[in-house]
Amino acid sequence: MNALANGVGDIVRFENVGMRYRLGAEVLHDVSFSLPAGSFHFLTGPSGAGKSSLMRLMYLAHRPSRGSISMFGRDVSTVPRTELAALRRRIGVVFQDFRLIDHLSALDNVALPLRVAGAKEGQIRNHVAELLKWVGLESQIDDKPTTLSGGEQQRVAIARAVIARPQILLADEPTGNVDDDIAIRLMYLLEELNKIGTTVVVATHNESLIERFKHPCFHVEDGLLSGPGVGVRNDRDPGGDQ
Amino acid sequence: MNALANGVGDIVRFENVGMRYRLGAEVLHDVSFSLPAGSFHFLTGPSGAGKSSLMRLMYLAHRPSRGSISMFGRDVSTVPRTELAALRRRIGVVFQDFRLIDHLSALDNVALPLRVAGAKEGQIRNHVAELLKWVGLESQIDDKPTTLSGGEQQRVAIARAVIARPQILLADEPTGNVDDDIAIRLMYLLEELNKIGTTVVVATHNESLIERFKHPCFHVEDGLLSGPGVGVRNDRDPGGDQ
Amino acid sequence: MIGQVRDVPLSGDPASRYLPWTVGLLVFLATLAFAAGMFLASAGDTWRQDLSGTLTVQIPVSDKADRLEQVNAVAELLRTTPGVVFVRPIPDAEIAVLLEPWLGKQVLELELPMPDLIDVSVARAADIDIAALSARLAQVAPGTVVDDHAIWLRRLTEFTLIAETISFAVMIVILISAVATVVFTTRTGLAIHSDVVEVLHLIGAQDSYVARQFQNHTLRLASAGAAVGFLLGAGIIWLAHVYGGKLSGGLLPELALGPGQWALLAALPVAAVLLVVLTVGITVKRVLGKMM
Amino acid sequence: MIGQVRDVPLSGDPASRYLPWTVGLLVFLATLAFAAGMFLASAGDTWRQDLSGTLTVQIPVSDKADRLEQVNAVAELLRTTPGVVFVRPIPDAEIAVLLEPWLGKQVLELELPMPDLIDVSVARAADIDIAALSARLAQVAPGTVVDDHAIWLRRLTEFTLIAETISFAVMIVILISAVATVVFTTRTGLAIHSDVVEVLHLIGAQDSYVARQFQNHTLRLASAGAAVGFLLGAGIIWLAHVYGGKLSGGLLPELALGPGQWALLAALPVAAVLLVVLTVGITVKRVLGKMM
Ligand SMILES: Nc1ncnc2c1ncn2[C@@H]1O[C@H](COP(=O)(O)OP(=O)(O)OP(=O)(O)O)[C@@H](O)[C@H]1O
Ligand SMILES: Nc1ncnc2c1ncn2[C@@H]1O[C@H](COP(=O)(O)OP(=O)(O)OP(=O)(O)O)[C@@H](O)[C@H]1O
Ligand SMILES: [Mg+2]
Ligand SMILES: [Mg+2]
Repeated sequence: MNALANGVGDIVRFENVGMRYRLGAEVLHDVSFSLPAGSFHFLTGPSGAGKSSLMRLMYLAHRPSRGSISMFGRDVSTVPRTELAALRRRIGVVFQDFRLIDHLSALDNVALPLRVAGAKEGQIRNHVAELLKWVGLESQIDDKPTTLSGGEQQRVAIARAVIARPQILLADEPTGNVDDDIAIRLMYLLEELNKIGTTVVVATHNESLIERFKHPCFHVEDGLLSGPGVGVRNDRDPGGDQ
Repeated sequence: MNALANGVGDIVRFENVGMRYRLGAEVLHDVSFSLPAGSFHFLTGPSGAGKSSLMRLMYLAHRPSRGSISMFGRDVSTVPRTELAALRRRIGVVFQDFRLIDHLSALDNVALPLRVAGAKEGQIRNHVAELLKWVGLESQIDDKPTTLSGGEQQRVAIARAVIARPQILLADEPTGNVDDDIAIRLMYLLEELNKIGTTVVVATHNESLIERFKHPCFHVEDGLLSGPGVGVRNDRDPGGDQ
Repeated sequence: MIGQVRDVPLSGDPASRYLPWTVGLLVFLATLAFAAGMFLASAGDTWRQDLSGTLTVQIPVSDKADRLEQVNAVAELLRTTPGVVFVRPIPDAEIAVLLEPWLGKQVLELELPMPDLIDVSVARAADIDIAALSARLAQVAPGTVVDDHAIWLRRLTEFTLIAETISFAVMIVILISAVATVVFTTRTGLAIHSDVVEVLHLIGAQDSYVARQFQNHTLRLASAGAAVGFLLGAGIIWLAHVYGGKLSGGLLPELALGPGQWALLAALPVAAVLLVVLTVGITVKRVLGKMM
Repeated sequence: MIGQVRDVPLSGDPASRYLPWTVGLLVFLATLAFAAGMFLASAGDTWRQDLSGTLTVQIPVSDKADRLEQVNAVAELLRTTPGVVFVRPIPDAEIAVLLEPWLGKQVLELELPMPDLIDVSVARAADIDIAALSARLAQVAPGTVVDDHAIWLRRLTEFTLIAETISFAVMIVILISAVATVVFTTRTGLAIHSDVVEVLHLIGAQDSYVARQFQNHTLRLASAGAAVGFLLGAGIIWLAHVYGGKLSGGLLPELALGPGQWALLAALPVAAVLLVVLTVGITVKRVLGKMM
């Protein structure tokens, strides 16, 4: 993993990034940090601090109002629109509000990233079913999200984020609706992904998780980021624990 | 408070209630319990056990497939449709998925129960603004839910549930998206409501909250309810700690 | 208080933006179709009156011998009838031409026995009793029929009738599709906002509270659309009235509607809007009725 | 693989259920309007041919003295013209009746100097050169004009022209509202499913992937609607052809369209569907273009 874990191999690199929604005030100021390939970070901070906003920048849903963002070594502002789609396929996201597609079964929701990427239909079903079993939903494979409980939906969202083996996984409050047992089980899933090379960022309020899984922790407060390697450029991130 | 805390004064009374969605399998079996006026209960259980379903029965969104439910001493199955609306106005609900109205500001969302009940417009604004300040959203009063963070939305949802001083408050995972400080603050709000007479039920996975606020706890697992006074009819609920 | 803040955010919907246009277009088309129908009905009458200035008297086929006598006798009788301005027996060759549409081109080559026809012009003022005239003529030549210029009259009558029927049919189809559009718009609105409707319902709003939100909204949009559509339609009718007559050089009857017809026409957009609001109320309540 | 599972749940939308009906109705109306336009164009021609079997020769107002001579000379010349079947000078009273539509009822009371008119019937087969005839007649009586039954001809021509114009205009309006409906339906679909579209977008779907979902879906619905609408329209045209002729007793020209006209008509639903699919593609891509 560490072959890439130097300045050039950073999967995410923010430099003096500011962000605002429409014409509102800036919700993130002067954010500079980088994530080496294969690292695992938590992202904490009070409600409304800007964790989800930071995630949004990373999963290419929003442009920064200033500063520069590179993903996979490419400056996002110069990537043409058609290639953005390809970049997005290398990013897995667990949205804070799940964003499942209501009319598709759990299976089809999870299969979506594979289909969008043009995977062979024959390979999809078994692969997806296995992952759904892993998150404890083997009996709900064909259920629609509207007929699932809150925690079940959250697990489908996690499965969808990881199914295509993304190079970076961004999970926004992925365990807010499940009990601690399941939360720990889900964290193990993320750690396993991380072991095979995926860079992981988990935004969470759950302090017991942070304590239990001792990964380096970024903290956002009042739109300012603090944490390992923040503001330091082209240095090795001391936090990647792989 | 205890004036009503006897069998007849039960605000909620389930007798052998079963529940299924459409033609699916039963998700709740033989649920019998009662909530005395002024009580405060937690509701726990693994993800998918049936907590939200039980709530749904209590806030009159779903009919039981068998058994009988009384709310405020009235058998729900015999209440005519037009009066159901009046009953619902006596129930405050924090939905697990918030269900805020996207095009209305935080203020208008919270004001909704007052408006629906026909309150005077003049009284609404101050009252609502004060409550929003209490939950830490004084600067977001005029923001739309889509521009609020997850935790901010959750607090708006809680404010909406309590604004009309409901006789019973049903909160489904009301602290899943906020940090522990805010969670505790929100729990104090619910306790204060409880002190002035509101019956409260909080479904949650957050074990530190349950430990901290020592209220009696119902547990759902595999569609079966266990806990204080469950299955006991016309007895005083030993759990009401007010 | 209700209605100050609108709980259902209908105004941003595509369906909402579409509704006034649709209602406008449909009312516009319906207005034109209705006016065309009414105009064709009057025009048909006018033309019929024009034509009724001429008559054709038809004497059935008979032996060569007394044929000329009979024709002359009938013509004489006609000439003495008050109100008749001119009488002319039509020669066989001309009759053959007239018969062509029914019998085909070969009529000229065939040596068919032909009926005798007499062309009669009648003073406009004269009010000739066709039945009495027929009876008198039949005494002179049995089987004689008085035809009030049937060919053109029937051709025009049929034509205007068909055009009239089509116009009214188009109007009906348009009104039906207006209702369909409204039902659809409302259902779309409910589908887009089913979450809001459900929240309002669970918060304790009465069905009528929710329905009113949709109805107020639709009333506004549909009224605007219907008014514009009607005014445009009326404008075109007025233009046709003012310029149509001049352009056709007086050949077409005046394109004018009477006050009663205008009143009927003006009732159209009002009826459309009422229909719309009623439809919305029913649709919303039916959807809500499915919730507990 | 794409398309087996449809990511955008369009089929449940009210908009989707509405689309085939709208497209069907609009294609149905457009088919009828288009056919009516084409039919009126042919009918106008047929009637014009019918009427061209008669001519009216008009000799300008002149002094009482040589008037009769002139009329007789012209009539004589006409009688000797090949193809002319019948010649009849029209008496003043009758002319007054004919002039009434232009000059009003008082024409009968006024002692106006009247032009002389001669009614001429022409054999259908004969192909008379009106210009040459005019020239020859003008030598006998200067100012003489040969009129190929102008009144009816112009009346009919104007009438069919107006009806034709209205028919085609209605067709155009209908096609425009078809496009508007489709744009609207697509935008509604996108509004209802904006969340799905956004998720697909964020998951890394290309714009064309999303657009295709909407296009496939709309293609299916619009085709079904257009086919049914066209078949219904064609059915009515066919019924009008078979029964219309019988009912009008041969007075109306045959309600038939030529193969070329049928081909044009059949192109209508195809064009409508293509328009629809194109519109959907453009609309979807424009909405997606607003996302990063
Ligand atoms: N779409 C938006 N438009 C405008 N403002 C927004 C939008 N989304 C979030 N905000 C604002 O930006 C700030 C940061 O929001 P963000 O969602 O990033 O917080 P967060 O750290 O994820 O909080 P939480 O823990 O509650 O989810 C908040 O004050 C919020 O009101
Ligand atoms: N609308 C629905 N239609 C059909 N089945 C449903 C529906 N909602 C929930 N279920 C099923 O009912 C069971 C109980 O769901 P419920 O939402 O009550 O669980 P829960 O205890 O609230 O779980 P969580 O803690 O994850 O929110 C689950 O297995 C779920 O799949
Ligand atoms: Mg967030
Ligand atoms: Mg739940």
